[in-house]
Amino acid sequence: MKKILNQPADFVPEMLDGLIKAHPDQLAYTEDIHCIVRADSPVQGKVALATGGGSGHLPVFLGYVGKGMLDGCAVGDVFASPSADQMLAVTKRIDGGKGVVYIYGNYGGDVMNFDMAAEMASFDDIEVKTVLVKDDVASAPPAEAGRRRGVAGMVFAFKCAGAKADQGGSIDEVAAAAEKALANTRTMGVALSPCTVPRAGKPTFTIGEDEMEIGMGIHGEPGMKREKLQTADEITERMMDAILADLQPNPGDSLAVMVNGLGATPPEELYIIYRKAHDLLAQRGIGVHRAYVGEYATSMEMAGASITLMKVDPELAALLDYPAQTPFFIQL
Amino acid sequence: MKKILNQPADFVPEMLDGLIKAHPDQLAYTEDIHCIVRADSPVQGKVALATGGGSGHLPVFLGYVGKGMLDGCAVGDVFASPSADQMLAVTKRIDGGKGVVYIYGNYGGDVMNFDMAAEMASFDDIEVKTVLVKDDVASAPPAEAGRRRGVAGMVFAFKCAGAKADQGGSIDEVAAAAEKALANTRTMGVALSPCTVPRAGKPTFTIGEDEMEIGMGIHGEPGMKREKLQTADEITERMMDAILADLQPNPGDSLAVMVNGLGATPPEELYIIYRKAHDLLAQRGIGVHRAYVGEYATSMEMAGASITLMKVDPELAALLDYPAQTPFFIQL
Amino acid sequence: MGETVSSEAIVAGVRKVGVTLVAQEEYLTSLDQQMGDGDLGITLSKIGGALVEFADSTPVDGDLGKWLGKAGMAANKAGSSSFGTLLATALMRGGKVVSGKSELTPEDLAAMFAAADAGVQERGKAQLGDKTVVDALHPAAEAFAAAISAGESLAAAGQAALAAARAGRDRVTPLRSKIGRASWVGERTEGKVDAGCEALVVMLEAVV
Amino acid sequence: MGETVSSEAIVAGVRKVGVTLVAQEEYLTSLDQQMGDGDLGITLSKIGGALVEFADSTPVDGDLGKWLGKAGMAANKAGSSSFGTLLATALMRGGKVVSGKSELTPEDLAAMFAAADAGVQERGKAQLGDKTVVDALHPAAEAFAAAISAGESLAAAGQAALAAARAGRDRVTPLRSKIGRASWVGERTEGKVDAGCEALVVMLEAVV
Ligand SMILES: Nc1ncnc2c1ncn2[C@@H]1O[C@H](COP(=O)(O)OP(=O)(O)O)[C@@H](O)[C@H]1O
Ligand SMILES: Nc1ncnc2c1ncn2[C@@H]1O[C@H](COP(=O)(O)OP(=O)(O)O)[C@@H](O)[C@H]1O
Ligand SMILES: [Mg+2]
Ligand SMILES: [Mg+2]
Ligand SMILES: [Mg+2]
Ligand SMILES: [Mg+2]
Repeated sequence: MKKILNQPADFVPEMLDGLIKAHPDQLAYTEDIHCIVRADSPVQGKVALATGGGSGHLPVFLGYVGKGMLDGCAVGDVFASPSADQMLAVTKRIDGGKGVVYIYGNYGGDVMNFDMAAEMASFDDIEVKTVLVKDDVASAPPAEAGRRRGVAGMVFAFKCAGAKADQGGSIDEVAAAAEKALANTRTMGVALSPCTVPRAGKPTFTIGEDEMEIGMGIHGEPGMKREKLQTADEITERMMDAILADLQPNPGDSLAVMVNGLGATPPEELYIIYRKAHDLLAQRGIGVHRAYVGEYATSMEMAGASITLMKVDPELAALLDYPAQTPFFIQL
Repeated sequence: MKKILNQPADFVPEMLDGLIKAHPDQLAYTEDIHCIVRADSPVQGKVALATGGGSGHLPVFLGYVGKGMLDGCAVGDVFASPSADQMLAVTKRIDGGKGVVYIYGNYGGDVMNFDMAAEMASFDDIEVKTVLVKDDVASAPPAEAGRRRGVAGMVFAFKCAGAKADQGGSIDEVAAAAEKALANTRTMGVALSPCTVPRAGKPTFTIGEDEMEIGMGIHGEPGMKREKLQTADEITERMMDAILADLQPNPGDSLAVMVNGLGATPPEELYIIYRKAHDLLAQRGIGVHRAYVGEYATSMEMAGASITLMKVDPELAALLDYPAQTPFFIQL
Repeated sequence: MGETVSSEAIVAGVRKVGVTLVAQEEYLTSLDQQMGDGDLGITLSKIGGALVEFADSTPVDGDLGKWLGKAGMAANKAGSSSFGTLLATALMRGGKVVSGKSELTPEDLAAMFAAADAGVQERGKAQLGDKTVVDALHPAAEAFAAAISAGESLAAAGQAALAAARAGRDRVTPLRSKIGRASWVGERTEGKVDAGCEALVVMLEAVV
Repeated sequence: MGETVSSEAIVAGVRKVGVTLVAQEEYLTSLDQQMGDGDLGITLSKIGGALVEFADSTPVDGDLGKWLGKAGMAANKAGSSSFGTLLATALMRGGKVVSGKSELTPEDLAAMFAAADAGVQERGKAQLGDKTVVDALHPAAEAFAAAISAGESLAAAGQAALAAARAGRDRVTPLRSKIGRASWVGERTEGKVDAGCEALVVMLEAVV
């Protein structure tokens, strides 16, 4: 896959420079451009939300920095964790006196560095709570759910916790909103093609012209199984079956549904997937509270898609429906 | 490029079925699902806006149906014009008594069919005005600007004309707003990889691993030149030079800038392009009124990007800034 | 001469064109991919299918003109690319001049051919030499009319039309396309056969 | 025995590790691509470059402990993947136990090795047998300490550590990865060498 870039080493800082130039009213950064924050941060008296992770997943992670969602984001190189240092700088800049909630994906480097950052933040008397996103059912069986990786489901956590914080929730309430959203959220994806990390220069994996990888992660981590490419309906059924078996919603329940494109898969195909997901839920007597179809968590130019379901009760529904505004995500 | 679909012949109707299921509050259709309209249409007393064209370009075309933008869209098969019949059905359904403005790209099939539809609409006493989008500087020299094809610049026409209509403008004023936006709008793109029309099953063109096509159209129509792949900065400079030579803004002017991904090119790379475009404008003393970076007019899973510039005076700036809300485009 | 063409023969001819268009999908797509967007074969295959279905399900009911007009509308619904729309226009305009008739004379056929040619030029606004289907259609219509005036058989007139279409197609092959998608390909169209011209030849081959 | 290691030797050793990590970028990336995300070589090459720069620009100023701690912070800034963060942690923890010293005894080195091992386990929470760098690092630290206790030379202790690291790496190769990205690859990791173990071996080879 061909890429539009200058020097691979400049990929992330140049991307960030463009981002800040495009959205000067909404985004700013600390001394280090890898530390992106809301332009109006710190928002005094509000619990702040921070995330972080590698680049290459836009809108994840920094794309959700904005009103009603996150206050800051530590940005790593492509698919690489940012440093504890950067996380600390974001933490200090966004703290509005009510503490900071970290919400990020369950990846080794991120966990280790956010843990270090939280330790260091405590020296500055900033209270930090951590919520780990582990929504990918394909990455481990239910008995080992703690080992699962975090993928597109994190967006629902950002949305619900961000709404709670905007409504004046305490740090415990905000963290609880994120935890509750995640307890009700499951994701599964399928990949059809690899992507290329600029500095590596070659694809993260290879896959046959007629193959797909069921349950692939958003960095090209292999999934559960490699199979022959199937039809949209079959693929959708595969993902939905795995998610529903894990989430176990009941007839009469209401779900938020996200059909997320990994990069190269066009929106047209995402709507074909959504159609089947919607029909499968209807057959089980399950309603759709809100549908999100588009690119929410990507892997550069990987082809493929994921489905995320979140069971919503009235509280989660209200948090999900609350307005938000970032350069990548607007909800009225 | 592998695709997620069922039967190729069902690609568009299934996509539309998913779309309507995902956005039931915003979108509806006439008897034919290929005729997409605002759920609340006809909006009485408002000039209606219609567009149409082939599928495979989401959000273009139907993605701009919604408040503050379009009232309806006739949807063709992938890269194929819809029929005059479908355009007429949309026209009849959205007319709120003040007439209908057609805004669409300068493609043979679309022009012929919209012309037929306009003739037929006149039998129903519906006033129709047509505005053709011809923004692609790469498709013909300035002396033959009438032959140019319509690409991403149409979004600015939808936006400005849609705002004018929402503000109560007459059919002449709405058409004039679209014409004015387009008179100040130029686009140019570059493609790095082809895309596959589901029914054709093979790529629309072939291109070497180290090549790019300068000025390619959004259906894979060849552009001005095939060249060796260059750096992001060089590519951006090429596109900006061509557009600026044609648009000829003056220092002190203000522009709206759109960096549009064709499908597979990730947002990260679009921001790297935006960065250079922004810097080039700054060097010329030209300001950016508003930046749009993302996917606005695509070619399925084609890799590549386009840049669109629109010179804005206070009137166009106000129309551009006016709120809009569609399933694919929200502006507060 | 007393040669006439029955409703059944017209219906069979339209059906034959339909079958041929379906069969030639890949070939025509490959031609359009070289200098267009690659949809011509798809469009014409859809139209071909629609024409077959229309011919099989719609009785002529004594008015071939109306029947051809409706066939054109069915064609437009099935596929509305440039060529598809022009084909639909040709059917509608051709039908108009034989309105009310249930069988056609050679002169009727020549008038239909001429009306189709005029309709295509009006709808598409292409000039001769722009390298479009007009460059094959116009000489074909003229050759057909000339042969009929000269008292030749329908079969001979058909062959003359086909030969003229082929010659027209070949005459513009070296040229640069001046209208439609192919015009954007610029000099790279030189030496490549126009897909629309070839599609017309393919259709004529099916019926003459 | 009176063998000691000077500040200059420590600085040179850190620099050598840095140079090696830069040189091995492609090799380590290719290993990580087989069961991880393919960033290990990139991360370690960035860290390697940072260590070289740090070693070249930062004087020890009489406190090797502080210097190593700062080297760890520089490493973390340069690359913060799992392995990169563990490497930074190892440097910081290793530095802590020799705080204030300007030259090190063999026992100091053994204590540093042990502290690094403990730090990595604490930070990464991996168990022996999970198939991570711990499976090479822990036996290496133990072998080094044992050799020093037995009065062997530094060179011999280094060889013992390297041999233990290699043996540890090979011992877990048949196993399935239980933590980190590789754990998601499941059974397909069986029989493939752990990239982190190999990275440790590569670093040790550079200095022993
Ligand atoms: N304006 C026109 N007038 C006459 N013929 C045209 C015109 N535009 C295109 N054509 C013919 O149609 C052919 C392409 O058909 P088609 O693939 O349906 O067009 P498109 O995909 O551009 O809508 C061309 O080869 C040419 O012969
Ligand atoms: N929690 C952990 N504890 C110890 N070592 C680990 C841990 N997680 C990963 N590793 C080691 O790090 C190596 C991968 O390093 P790296 O590519 O930096 O990880 P990632 O890309 O997942 O952040 C693995 O081969 C393993 O040896
Ligand atoms: Mg990594
Ligand atoms: Mg077409
Ligand atoms: Mg075509
Ligand atoms: Mg890795």
